Amino acid sequence: MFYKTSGQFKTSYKSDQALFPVKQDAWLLIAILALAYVVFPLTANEFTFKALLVPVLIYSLAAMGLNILTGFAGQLSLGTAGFMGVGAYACYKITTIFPEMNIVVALALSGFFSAAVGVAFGLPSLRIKGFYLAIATLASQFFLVWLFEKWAWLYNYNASGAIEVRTMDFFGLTVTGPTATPLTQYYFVLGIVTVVTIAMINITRGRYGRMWKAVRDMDIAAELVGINLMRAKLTAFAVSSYVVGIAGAMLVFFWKGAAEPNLFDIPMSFQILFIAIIGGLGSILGNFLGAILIVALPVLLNVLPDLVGIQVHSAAMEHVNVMIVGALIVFFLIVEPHGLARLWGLIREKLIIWPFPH
Amino acid sequence: MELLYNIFVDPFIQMYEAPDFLLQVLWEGLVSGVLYALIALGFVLIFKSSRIFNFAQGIMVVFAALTLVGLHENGVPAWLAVPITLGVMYVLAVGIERVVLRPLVGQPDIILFMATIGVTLFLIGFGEFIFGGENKVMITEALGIPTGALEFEPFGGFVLIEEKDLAAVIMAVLLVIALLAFLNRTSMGRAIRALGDDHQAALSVGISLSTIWVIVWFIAGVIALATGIVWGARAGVSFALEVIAYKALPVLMLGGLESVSGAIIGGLLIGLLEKLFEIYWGQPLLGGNTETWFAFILALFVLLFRPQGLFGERIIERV
Amino acid sequence: MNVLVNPTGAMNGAEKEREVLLDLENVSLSFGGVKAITNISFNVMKGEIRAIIGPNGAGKTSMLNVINGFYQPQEGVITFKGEKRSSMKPHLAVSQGIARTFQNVALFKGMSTLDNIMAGRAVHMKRNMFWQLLHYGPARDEEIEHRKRVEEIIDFLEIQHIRRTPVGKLPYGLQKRVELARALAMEPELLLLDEPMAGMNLEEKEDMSRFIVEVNEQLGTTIALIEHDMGVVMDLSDRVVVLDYGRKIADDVPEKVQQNQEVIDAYLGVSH
Amino acid sequence: MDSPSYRDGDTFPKLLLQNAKQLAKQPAFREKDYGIWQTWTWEDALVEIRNLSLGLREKGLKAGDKVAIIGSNRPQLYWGVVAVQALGGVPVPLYADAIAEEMSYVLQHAGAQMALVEDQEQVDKVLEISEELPDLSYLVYEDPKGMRDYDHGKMSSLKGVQQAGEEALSANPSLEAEWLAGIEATKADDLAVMLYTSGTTGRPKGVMITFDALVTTARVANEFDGLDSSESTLAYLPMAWVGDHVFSVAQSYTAGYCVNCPESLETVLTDRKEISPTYFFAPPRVFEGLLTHIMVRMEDASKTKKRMFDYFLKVANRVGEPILNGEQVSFTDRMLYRLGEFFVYGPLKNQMGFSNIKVVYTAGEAIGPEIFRFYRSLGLNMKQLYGQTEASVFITGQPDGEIYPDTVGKPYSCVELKIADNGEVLYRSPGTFKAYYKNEEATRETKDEDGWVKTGDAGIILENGHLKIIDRAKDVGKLNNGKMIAPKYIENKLKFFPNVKEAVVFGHERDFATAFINIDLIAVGNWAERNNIAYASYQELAAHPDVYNMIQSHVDEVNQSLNDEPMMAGAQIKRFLVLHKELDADDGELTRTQKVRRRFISERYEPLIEAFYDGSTSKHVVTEVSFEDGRRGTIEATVEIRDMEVYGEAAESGAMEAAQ
Repeated sequence: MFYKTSGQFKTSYKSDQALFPVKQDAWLLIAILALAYVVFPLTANEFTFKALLVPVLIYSLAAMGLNILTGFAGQLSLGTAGFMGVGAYACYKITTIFPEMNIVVALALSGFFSAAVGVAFGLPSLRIKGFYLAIATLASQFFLVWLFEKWAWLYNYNASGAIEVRTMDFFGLTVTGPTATPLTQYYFVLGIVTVVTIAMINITRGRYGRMWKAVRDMDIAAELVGINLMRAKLTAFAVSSYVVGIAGAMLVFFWKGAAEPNLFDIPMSFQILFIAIIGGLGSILGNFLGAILIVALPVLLNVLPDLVGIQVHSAAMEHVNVMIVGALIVFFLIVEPHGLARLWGLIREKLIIWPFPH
Repeated sequence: MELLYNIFVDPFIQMYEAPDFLLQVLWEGLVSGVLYALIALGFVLIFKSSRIFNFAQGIMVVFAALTLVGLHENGVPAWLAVPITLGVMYVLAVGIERVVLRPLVGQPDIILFMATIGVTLFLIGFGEFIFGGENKVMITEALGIPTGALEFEPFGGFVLIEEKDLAAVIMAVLLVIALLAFLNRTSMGRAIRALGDDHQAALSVGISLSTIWVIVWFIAGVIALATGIVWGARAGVSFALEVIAYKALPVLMLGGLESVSGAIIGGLLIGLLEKLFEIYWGQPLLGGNTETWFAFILALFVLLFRPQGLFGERIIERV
Repeated sequence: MNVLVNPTGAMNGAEKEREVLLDLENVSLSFGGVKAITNISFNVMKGEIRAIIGPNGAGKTSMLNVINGFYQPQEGVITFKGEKRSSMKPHLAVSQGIARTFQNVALFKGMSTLDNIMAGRAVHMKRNMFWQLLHYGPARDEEIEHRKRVEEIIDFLEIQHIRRTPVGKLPYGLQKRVELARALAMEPELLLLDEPMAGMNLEEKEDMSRFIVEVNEQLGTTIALIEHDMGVVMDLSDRVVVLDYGRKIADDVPEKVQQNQEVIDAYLGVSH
Repeated sequence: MDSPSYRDGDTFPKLLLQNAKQLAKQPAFREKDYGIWQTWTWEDALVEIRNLSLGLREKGLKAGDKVAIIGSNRPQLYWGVVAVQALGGVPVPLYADAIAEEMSYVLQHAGAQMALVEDQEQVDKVLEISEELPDLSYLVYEDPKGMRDYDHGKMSSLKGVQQAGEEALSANPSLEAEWLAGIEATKADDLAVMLYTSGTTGRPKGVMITFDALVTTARVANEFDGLDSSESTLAYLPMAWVGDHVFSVAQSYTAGYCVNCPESLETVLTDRKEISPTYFFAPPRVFEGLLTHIMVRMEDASKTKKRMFDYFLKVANRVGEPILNGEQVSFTDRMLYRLGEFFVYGPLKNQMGFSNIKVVYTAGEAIGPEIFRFYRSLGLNMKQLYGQTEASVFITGQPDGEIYPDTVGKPYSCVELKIADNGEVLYRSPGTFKAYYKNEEATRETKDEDGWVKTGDAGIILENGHLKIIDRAKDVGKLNNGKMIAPKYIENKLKFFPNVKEAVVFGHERDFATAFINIDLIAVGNWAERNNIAYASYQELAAHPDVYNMIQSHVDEVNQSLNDEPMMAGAQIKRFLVLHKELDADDGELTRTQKVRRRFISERYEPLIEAFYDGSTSKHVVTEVSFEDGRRGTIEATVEIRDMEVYGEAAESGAMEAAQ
């Protein structure tokens, strides 16, 4: 049903290896892009931008970065937020030191800092595996947050200890700071997320993607087919941290506007990890699905009682929220341990072989 | 040069010059170390028996302490509150086994790990919802834990040992001994230990896997309560307590995820070293608060040179 | 007319070049005091099929692991293509031209047959990160070029119908074939096969034997294989080396090895 | 798309040249190879075929030489067909799965000078018998796999031959003109191909077919179904079979459409789905298998899905065919059918690779009416045709809108049809074969001087002009009054009633037709229960008067319907009886595949048959039977014989006889 695949044959490797060998998928993507680029901007209000759309995009990006490392290369990391912090602080310093620099360039550069830190903390992965490595990544998490706190140069010696984003323009459009309109910020974020997503799709379906997946599936065998484990793992750390770093910088610059070190503490790491896992490890699409769920759920839970007309103490609501998110995580893991992306994959498969059962 | 001096010479001079202070520092480190070891033990038991890396261990500490204090606040006498809390922890163990572990049997490690993070979130929300998010004071006196302090004067100096710390250490040691006895002397304990090596062998003892899980999680709950009480007595009862559970992680790296003795020795080692580092290097040189990461970095370095941990056996990779 | 008769299959064997491709000299390997391989020397000639046999625990797999650099021998010299080496990383062995398959199938379970074989092309693919991010242009051209090579291998091993199947879902015999395909994708000069026919039924064994011979004859790949099925070993191999308890007890052409008393004893379990 | 009149070539090499010019960029061949559909346009095909042709010339192929073509459907082998024809040679496709001995006979008989084979397997087969083939001087193989160590003195890869051709051409550019001149010289009545029919008895016969026969009939068939260069078809049936030759060569070259070759036999299903052909042929068993496959897979579906599936199939069964035939259907039914198209029919066609079908043919044997109806009700334009090697396939076909499951359609516009006195179907058409190769006698036997060809099948032409095949001609008999009797045809009519399990009709060289009936114990048993008829055994039930009455009414219906068919009217059943025992394979009355053993039965029940014709109204018989446990015993019964009313002319003639 919907997926009429018969008659879609490939006469070249180019079309056989295309991103969407099945044309219905391409149509679906076009529909989603139209939604993101046209429908949402026309219909969303400020609250929707600030509380839903922008966070979803930024979290998706961060989760995508983590997914490169954990989902594709199989290296479990619990320190994502630390690398996001590196990106954010790097971008902050770059824009302080070079005030004239284009914000996009600054963002792109800041990613290199997080990538470098990522590689440094990724070095142990050459010796340590599995949960031991996961704990090791916590080292970066705790150390980096401590560093953000103690190294006053990082936050320009502000009395508050926080970084605050000043107003910046992008070819005449104000994109950061309090005067930037949510719509502009949304488009800006959307644009960057689109570009990075394309790049990540490209890299994961090519040579590096296969190298990473090989390492993930069986590292010894990977080495014995000629894959340089060090290279594979470190590139995964680098690419992952780069994307995560950009996401961190965008989080501060285009959404929060300011940040204290503890923003990048362990709860953020876990939130990103949830998104990646609930969305689906080893999937690009999953990050978006996961982010939508994790971001939208609390908002929905907050709005829901009002809609139904029940008065609930907001603090209590907050707690119930956390509870529900926790329960939902367990629920999703039980229902589909491989995440929403797999769920979609199954549905798609069912549509393709419809009316036959699986 | 001065930096090098500050790093490599000065701290040792200070140690030598103020041995009483050094003793005080070591004592404090020991107290933390004992507690780290205790929590790490909880991790190890669960990991051994079910290959689950239980991230919820930390929140169980908070949850146990909150329950105890909350019960007391609501007029339940302390002698009754403790067994009730234990009961709650048992219910929790059963609940987790039923709702989380059983449906997820056979899933990859990372999925089970994520599930425990889900449990963590759930317990945080649940705890705050019931007991409120504000800090509480541990009902130290009601529990009959002494609050005085012992003073010693070794090397002509002055060392202060708080009685509740002493009590904590004694309690922890007793608990560890009891646990070791349980693991080594009872058939159930042996089954749990065997589980880490071979599921079939363990099952042949005649104990069902789910019973073992409930028991192990309950033991983790007991450990959580004990830790919650003593740590709560020192630092107050709040969600910040969760942090000490993170400390158990580098202990596990050092000691090995499946080694009971590794957890104990690693815990003590980390407790002592991080305190020494904080006092003699961290505070004077790095602005302090290094305890948040020192243990991790230490473990990381050790692992770089001994990937199998301090007590693990060398792994021969096969194809 | 009888002009068509006389398909000379006589080319193999007799006319193969007698050039040493791999030479092991007095190699010893031990794990913490346990000797896995003791003072073994043998060589592999270019173009031959060389079998390594021996009872379980004789050190056969360790031998392969030493050859492709997965284990570092404590003693001995290994010469490959005339170059001596002491210690090296396994992935470098691949780029020097040594590929292998594994006793227990070691495929990448999360990937399709095609991707598994493509992964075998890793050593031959060069386009850097920049082009990979861009994908279109050189990276895609490279991808397509290697896809062509991989498709030739798929055709060669007759696994077209499972091209898109995740390897985890394949029956064992096919997994072994995919593994061989992946090894071939590395375009090795020396192919190490660790029990390529273990767990196969007769038909699958026949197929696999045919493929091994074809690889050897058509691609000119030198093959060293471990195999328990003596019939297969005697049929396929040009020379056989026999190990027992980490020692070499015989090294000769199949017919001679079969009659060697020590070999017979080792297989029958006569005590030493 | 394009008017076929432009491409008026009367031989395939000429058509190739024209296609390469007029349909230059359109695909001519596709093959799934190395994971993708390698495609050759008509332009490409010309180059490939020219090189191959010139190469073959280099290797010594001359006009009039026979070239065996052995292998599964590969574009290269199809090129070989036309490459040989361009040199004035005659391709002889062989069945690829034939064993060496069979192959040896055909190769010897045809006197093939060269063989173009697919792979090592076929090379080995040919080499095995090469001692017996003095004429064979060169071997070309397509797939070089495993061929390295063969002596290449007298064999080459197809690529090698093409290279040789290309080199010869570049060394001597005038070759091209020479080659083209050779093509111009090919004539319509030249021999195009020799196809060996696998006769059920005796040695295979080489059917010689001219260009004219193939080209003319192919054009007629294209026009019949409106096929043009936009079609695509899947070539998966043996190349030696005339159907494939016509669908994949004759029709393709005349219409200019694309022929797709699957990757391997295992992947035909997926390949068909990928290509989704517009023109497709399969024998009935393929469709039967497909239907079974669908139903079996749907058994595993969830309850709701299964219910929905069944519901929409019912809708299709009711209104699908009327809609396809363009009849009046109510609005709600149309809407329901649309819904069904979305949820069931469309996806099903997608799964089968029939989404883009313009017309799909089945032939070769009779297709079950339910199966035929099933596919048509899904909106697939499925048709039956009737054809033969000797006719270049096309004799009759079902025109759009005139699809009846029990007929094989009307004669194609170029075909004349008549029924011989013995009921055998005869035809005459431009597609008729020239002769059997080196077999004058067989040719004479099959084809008379006026060009009428015997089909070997007995049939009738209905009033609407449709041909209905009733039986093999040799099984059709004659009553003493000269009227035709087709026992199997009448038996099938009787067996159409659920109450009748088996029927055996007699009448050849008798005065009139008679029948043994076996009732269906389950169907009749149910009926008996509903009507409070008590019975203890099959024998008792079979002899019950009410049962006899019921069967009589069935026979009567059959007689009426026979009377409507002029050719059959003479063979109405005059007397019948219900057998006192079930026909049983254990007693040798049926084959193990449950087919009636007519001769055995007529001997075993001789007394009953005699009773039919001596006028008795009942007969006492003792019959030996074997029980399920292996014991043998006898049953005896007095069997009633009933007289039937006959209609029309038969009644009169019967009256006349009576009067005499």
